[in-house]
Amino acid sequence: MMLSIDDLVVRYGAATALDGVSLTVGDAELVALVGPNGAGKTSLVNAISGIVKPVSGRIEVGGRVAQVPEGRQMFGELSVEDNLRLGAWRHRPKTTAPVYELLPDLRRLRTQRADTLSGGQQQMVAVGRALMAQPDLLVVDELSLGLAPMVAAQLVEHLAELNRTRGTAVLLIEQEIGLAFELCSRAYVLESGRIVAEGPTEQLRHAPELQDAYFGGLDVAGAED
Amino acid sequence: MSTSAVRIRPILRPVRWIAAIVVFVILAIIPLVLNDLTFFVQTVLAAVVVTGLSLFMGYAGQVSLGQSAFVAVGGLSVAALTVNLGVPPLLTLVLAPILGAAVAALIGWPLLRLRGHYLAFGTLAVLLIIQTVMATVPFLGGGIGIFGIPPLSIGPVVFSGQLPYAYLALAALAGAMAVAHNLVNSRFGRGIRALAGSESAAASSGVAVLRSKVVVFAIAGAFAGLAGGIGAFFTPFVSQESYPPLASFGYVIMAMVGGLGTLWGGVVGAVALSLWLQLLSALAALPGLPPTAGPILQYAGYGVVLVVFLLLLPRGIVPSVADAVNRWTARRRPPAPPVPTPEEVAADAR
Amino acid sequence: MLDVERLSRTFGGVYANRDVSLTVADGELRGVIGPNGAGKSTLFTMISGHLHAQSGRITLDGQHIDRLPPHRRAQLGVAIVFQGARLFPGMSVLANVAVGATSRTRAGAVSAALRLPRHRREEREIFADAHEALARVGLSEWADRDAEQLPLGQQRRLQLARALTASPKLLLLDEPASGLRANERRELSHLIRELHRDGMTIMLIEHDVSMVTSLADRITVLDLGEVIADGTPDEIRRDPRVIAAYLGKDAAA
Amino acid sequence: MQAFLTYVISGLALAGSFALIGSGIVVVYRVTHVLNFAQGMLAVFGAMISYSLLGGMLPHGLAELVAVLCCAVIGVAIGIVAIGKPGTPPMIALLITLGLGMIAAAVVIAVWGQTPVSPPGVTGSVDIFGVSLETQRLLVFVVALVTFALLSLFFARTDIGKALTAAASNPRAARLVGINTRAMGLVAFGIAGILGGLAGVLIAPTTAISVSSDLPLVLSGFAAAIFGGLRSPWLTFLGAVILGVVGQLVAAYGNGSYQTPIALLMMLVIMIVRARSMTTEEAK
Amino acid sequence: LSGCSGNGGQSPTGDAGGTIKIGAVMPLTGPLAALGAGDKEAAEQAVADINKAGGINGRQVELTVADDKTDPTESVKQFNQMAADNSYSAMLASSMTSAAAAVSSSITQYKIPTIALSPVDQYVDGSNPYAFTSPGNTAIYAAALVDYWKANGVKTVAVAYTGTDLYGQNGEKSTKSLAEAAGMNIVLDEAYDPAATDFTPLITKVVAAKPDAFVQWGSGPAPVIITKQIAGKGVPFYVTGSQASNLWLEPSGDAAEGVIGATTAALDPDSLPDGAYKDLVMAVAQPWRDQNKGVNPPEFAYGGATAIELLKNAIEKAGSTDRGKIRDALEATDLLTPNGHYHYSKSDHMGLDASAIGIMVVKDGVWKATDWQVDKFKTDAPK
Ligand SMILES: Nc1ncnc2c1ncn2[C@@H]1O[C@H](COP(=O)(O)OP(=O)(O)OP(=O)(O)O)[C@@H](O)[C@H]1O
Ligand SMILES: Nc1ncnc2c1ncn2[C@@H]1O[C@H](COP(=O)(O)OP(=O)(O)OP(=O)(O)O)[C@@H](O)[C@H]1O
Ligand SMILES: [Mg+2]
Ligand SMILES: [Mg+2]
Repeated sequence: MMLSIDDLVVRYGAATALDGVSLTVGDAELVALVGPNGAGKTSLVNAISGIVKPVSGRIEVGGRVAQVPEGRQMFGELSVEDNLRLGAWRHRPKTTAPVYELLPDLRRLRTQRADTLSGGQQQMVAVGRALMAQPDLLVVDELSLGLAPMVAAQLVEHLAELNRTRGTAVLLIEQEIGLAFELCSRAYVLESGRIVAEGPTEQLRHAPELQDAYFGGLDVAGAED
Repeated sequence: MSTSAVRIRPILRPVRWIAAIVVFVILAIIPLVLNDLTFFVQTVLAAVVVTGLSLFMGYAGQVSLGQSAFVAVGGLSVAALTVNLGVPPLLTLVLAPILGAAVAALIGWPLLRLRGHYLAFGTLAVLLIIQTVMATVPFLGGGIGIFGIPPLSIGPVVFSGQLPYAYLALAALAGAMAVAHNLVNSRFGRGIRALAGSESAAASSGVAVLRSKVVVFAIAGAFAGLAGGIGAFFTPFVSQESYPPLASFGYVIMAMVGGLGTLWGGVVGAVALSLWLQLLSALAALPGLPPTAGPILQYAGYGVVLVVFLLLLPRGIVPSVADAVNRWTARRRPPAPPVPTPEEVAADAR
Repeated sequence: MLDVERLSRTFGGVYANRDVSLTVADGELRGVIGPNGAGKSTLFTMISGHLHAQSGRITLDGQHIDRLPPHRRAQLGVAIVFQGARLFPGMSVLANVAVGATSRTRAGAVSAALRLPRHRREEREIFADAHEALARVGLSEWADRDAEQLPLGQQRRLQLARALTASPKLLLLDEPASGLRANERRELSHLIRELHRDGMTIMLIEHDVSMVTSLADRITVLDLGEVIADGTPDEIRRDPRVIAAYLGKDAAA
Repeated sequence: MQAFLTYVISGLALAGSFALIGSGIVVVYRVTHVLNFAQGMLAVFGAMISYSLLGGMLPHGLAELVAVLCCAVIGVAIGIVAIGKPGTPPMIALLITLGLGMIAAAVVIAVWGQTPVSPPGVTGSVDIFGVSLETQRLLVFVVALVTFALLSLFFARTDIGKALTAAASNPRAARLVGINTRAMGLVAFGIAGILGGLAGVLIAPTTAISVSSDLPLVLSGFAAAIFGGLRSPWLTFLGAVILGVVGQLVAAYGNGSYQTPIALLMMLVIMIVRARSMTTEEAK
Repeated sequence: LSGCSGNGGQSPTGDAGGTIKIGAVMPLTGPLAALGAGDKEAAEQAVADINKAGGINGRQVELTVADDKTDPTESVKQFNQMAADNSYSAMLASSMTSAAAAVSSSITQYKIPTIALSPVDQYVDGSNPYAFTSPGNTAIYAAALVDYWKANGVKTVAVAYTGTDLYGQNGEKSTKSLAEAAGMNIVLDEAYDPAATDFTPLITKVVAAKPDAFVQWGSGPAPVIITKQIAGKGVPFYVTGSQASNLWLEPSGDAAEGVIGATTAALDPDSLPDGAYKDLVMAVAQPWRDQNKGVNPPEFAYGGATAIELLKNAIEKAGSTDRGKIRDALEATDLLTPNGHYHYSKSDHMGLDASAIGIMVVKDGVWKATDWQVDKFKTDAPK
């Protein structure tokens, strides 16, 4: 078991962000986590990386974890190259070549300060930095955010590739549900702090409660939690 | 860090007004019972300076380590003009805040373009420069200092003795706080707070970034100048040593201890710190202490309390109290605003 | 309305924008697309005044605005929703939105300090508008929350609301839909179409091609800082250069 | 001409001492965004400790070394209090260092009293371009130069240097990639301790150090460091040179009383000029 | 409101037995702390001795010392708090000149007899009836120096001084006028920044000017650095009262050897001819030596003690603790003290002359009277 979360509760002052969430990611498993704004996805991710302290619940991680955080979180004063190298701060080797292979756009930007990059470029660096750690579990908070569709699609392919070759497990938060379900075999649906649906993506794809919210459909109901 | 003022308003508005009035009534009674008002007056004047500083630091998110510079400007405009040029005292008292603001605007205008501690250095440098100039230019005291500042007088009425200045200082404080309060809860105040968060976003919302910063800084300078002016009449002596850098640091400490970006932070901070220091020097003056004991007691007493306090209540007295009150009222009045995790506090400060 | 002529900006010798020219008609909705790093945001920030162009000129309603600082341009009716979330921490959502009104209100420090009646009146108007804007983007019940605590999606809408309170002539939207779900995008599209219908001139950067093509009257495509195509959505969808540089074969459908 | 050369060279030597203090401030700020006001006290400790050790048992070299190491420990101790508590904002940390400075003052008075000391240093003087310069001051300058060379290499080239910068640049991200920001901060304070101690040990023989030297020392260092935005080693050194040389020239050709103020004014003006050019970029 | 009316002296408590309370404000922290500490120690010692000897008019003396943190504003605060309290009969004002000057108006307001522990020129002429100053002002130091120079054939003089404080400014003025009056010419006259840490420009100019005598007026670390930098340059170097203590001797180390200083005549007690004056000096010096392994007390140690002596003398004469009576008695002072012979009068609230000053030289790290001075003492030592 690569990641197992059990009955997790996260509060900010009086507001409850996560209310008894349980979730697992098996070894070399590809899992998607979807849900509306404010559902608690980022809170979950932050709990996994220990940035927010859960009120109660258990989190167990079965290997090296790397994360693509919400909002890119660049080392603004450092160059792209340095940002990538620091991704492997804890580990060797620190060679950045593979990342440039994957994201050729970054090669010409390697000496540029990260805070001057375009939004999408920063997202690329964030992904590249996470990959540098050669993680067993990759946690991605909004993969396609600000990326050109082609790039996003290509990254999804690469993740699948990594999963095949190195058995990398992935917990993917993604609003582009098409992408998410294309990659992942299993998915959780989180709404206002609770898991409301869970199962193989094939089934969920046809689950009515997801239809209007995540796929086409006509209904224009409010998306508030 | 400027949140608390905003947060307590909806819950505490009526209470606040009553509280304010009560506090000032008490402050107005104190001078009648004390037999020497020096401590009182100097504390109130410090509160005036800190009210401005806290407005500036809390919202523009920058530090001024040389606020005494503007106090000095105020003091000088009163001392030098009355004594050396025979300008009517009242007029010089009016000029004090104006010149304070002018000097502040003069350094703020270029240096506020820079982020970080540039302004902190700029103000400190200006203070050191002013000190030297005061020490060398005869017109400004030339090392001797300026003596025989005439008492303040309005027409035939002459403010002799300490009492009038105690009330003058209180009036200044009330005025300063009123202005601060009105500014904070206004279009202008929102602009200032906004640009502390994101200058680019504020600018594209129509906030004149540089001008707004300079204006707030000038206001802080005006408050300092006014306090300096009243102080000059009260003491009545002014020399370069009257405005040491340590006093400037003291103002910053008062602002932080009281709580930045809160209306009452300045007053609370000034009073709390002044009282504590006064207590320390009283202890140090106790007869029978070994010669080095006094200084050690004072330094250690100041340092330890400051450090411990900052570690326990990093947001200062007023915001912490306000939060406590909020949480207490929250029991009966959901929804309560969530308290930020340490990350946010840290994030706010950056 | 907006006329951009041969606008150029380099960073360390690399062109972020090179001789970019485009004209946006009054009340037009102009889409801007292109690969990452193509120069879209740079173009927007030069129009909004946060970044100075090295050459070229920008004309708004026949007035040259190249030299004006951002806040002056805001007062002329240019509002921008930035790509990343840029909001004002420590202020309530409502206060955040109220700041947007700064550009079209006058009362300054003095009248505020003295609480002049004129200032009071203005305050009332501002907050009325702020509430309306919040309602429009569906954030009403968040009004008293601390802005920095909003989840990403809500932060997006908050920025939009802030821009709306300025009731701008020209609204620049830099990837407003990123991080939104399908149905949230649908609402956003509705809102934008509404604004468009009310006659607001809008420029929209999006990587969600279907959204842009469905909304925009015309689309400008940037690549490596240069305009590689400019036309109606259909023309763009078929343009081989655009397909090669950005859309990719399958996305063209 | 000869005289002019004398003034300039002595100014450069002087710059060395400012720069040394400044370097400590830069290291801490760059890694923690904290302006360490206890830096002056670290120098005072360096001076006092080496003075006692030299007066007592230890020979030259060893005594200074021990003193510097003690300062490293003190530096770390300061760091633990200043940034040890998670989420302490830099502004608060600054005031904490101020407070710690006062506590340090109490300690210094308790142990060494308030009498200024000046431990023996290298005696004699050397000739540079026919200008005679006290060997001790030359030493200060050389050490400062080496320190800055090492510092900028350290930050620009080494992974640990990068990690140190990253820790301040984005603490959250730093934690995500496994950088222990607090440890990094403490390392910075430790280095600052060493640099402060070094400054104290080296400067003391040329002057008289007492507990009240704290403020003048930290101000000169701050003035130099601010020139590099509190982060760039070389600009800090440049700032120090401006302070030192301008100061000496004023003392030589102008009114000595204005030495420090005019040097400061100079810095202000340059910073202001730079400010105008910076504005646009910062805006983005 | 006793605060404003300043009816201090007439209070009933004034004469009614009990202890005699004297207040003092000194810089115990901040840049001048070492100075204040010395004054405090000496003053407290003097009070202790008085009380051991049965007090004044049989009443014990209680001395309260407050810290002004080397800050005039603070000094005024602390001063007023005691002055407003009628139980205090007299005050000692700060060892910091501008702080002692700052309380000028408080002295007038509260009509409390006050002796400044620093040379405040504004008090010398007695225009402020209640304010006196105990240390000699720079003029008498300069006078003593010029005497010495005349006797040793000095023709050319170089002066350096801190342009930013009274001690430096007045020192320079008096030296210049007196030396020129004595037919010497000033070849160099330089102000320096007390905050500076390298004086190469000054030293270079002095060496170039080749003066017969180079004197510097200042205090704090600057004189130490100047001493270190002028050493071995072959220029006869002179310092003044501010250097007559370990604060300068200690850090200057070997560089101080042979430096000549104009200081209180009491600085080298053993060199004094036997007599009343020597006994007085010894009374202060002996206990100090016993406590500090044979080292002589510094100049300021006498200052603090002397101020107490002056008050004691006045209170005895007045036979009362009434503030007004003490003031009148002070103005009639004719008293030999370790600091010299005081003749306070209506127009002279400083009361000393050049005989109170001695020309000393540093030998083996301690101040010793110059041979010239030893002879001079034979004819005119304070008596
Ligand atoms: N620092 C904070 N303080 C208070 N409340 C917070 C904080 N951070 C998040 N919240 C609240 O916790 C809830 C979950 O937020 P979270 O960011 O996890 O949602 P999300 O699923 O990531 O949304 P999005 O998809 O927009 O990123 C939201 O209601 C949010 O308002
Ligand atoms: N300050 C800067 N210094 C150096 N290069 C910069 C700077 N600002 C932007 N750039 C570069 O200019 C190019 C255009 O950036 P821009 O943000 O306009 O791209 P974009 O089209 O918005 O991309 P995205 O779709 O990812 O947001 C990018 O390559 C970026 O790296
Ligand atoms: Mg999220
Ligand atoms: Mg962009």
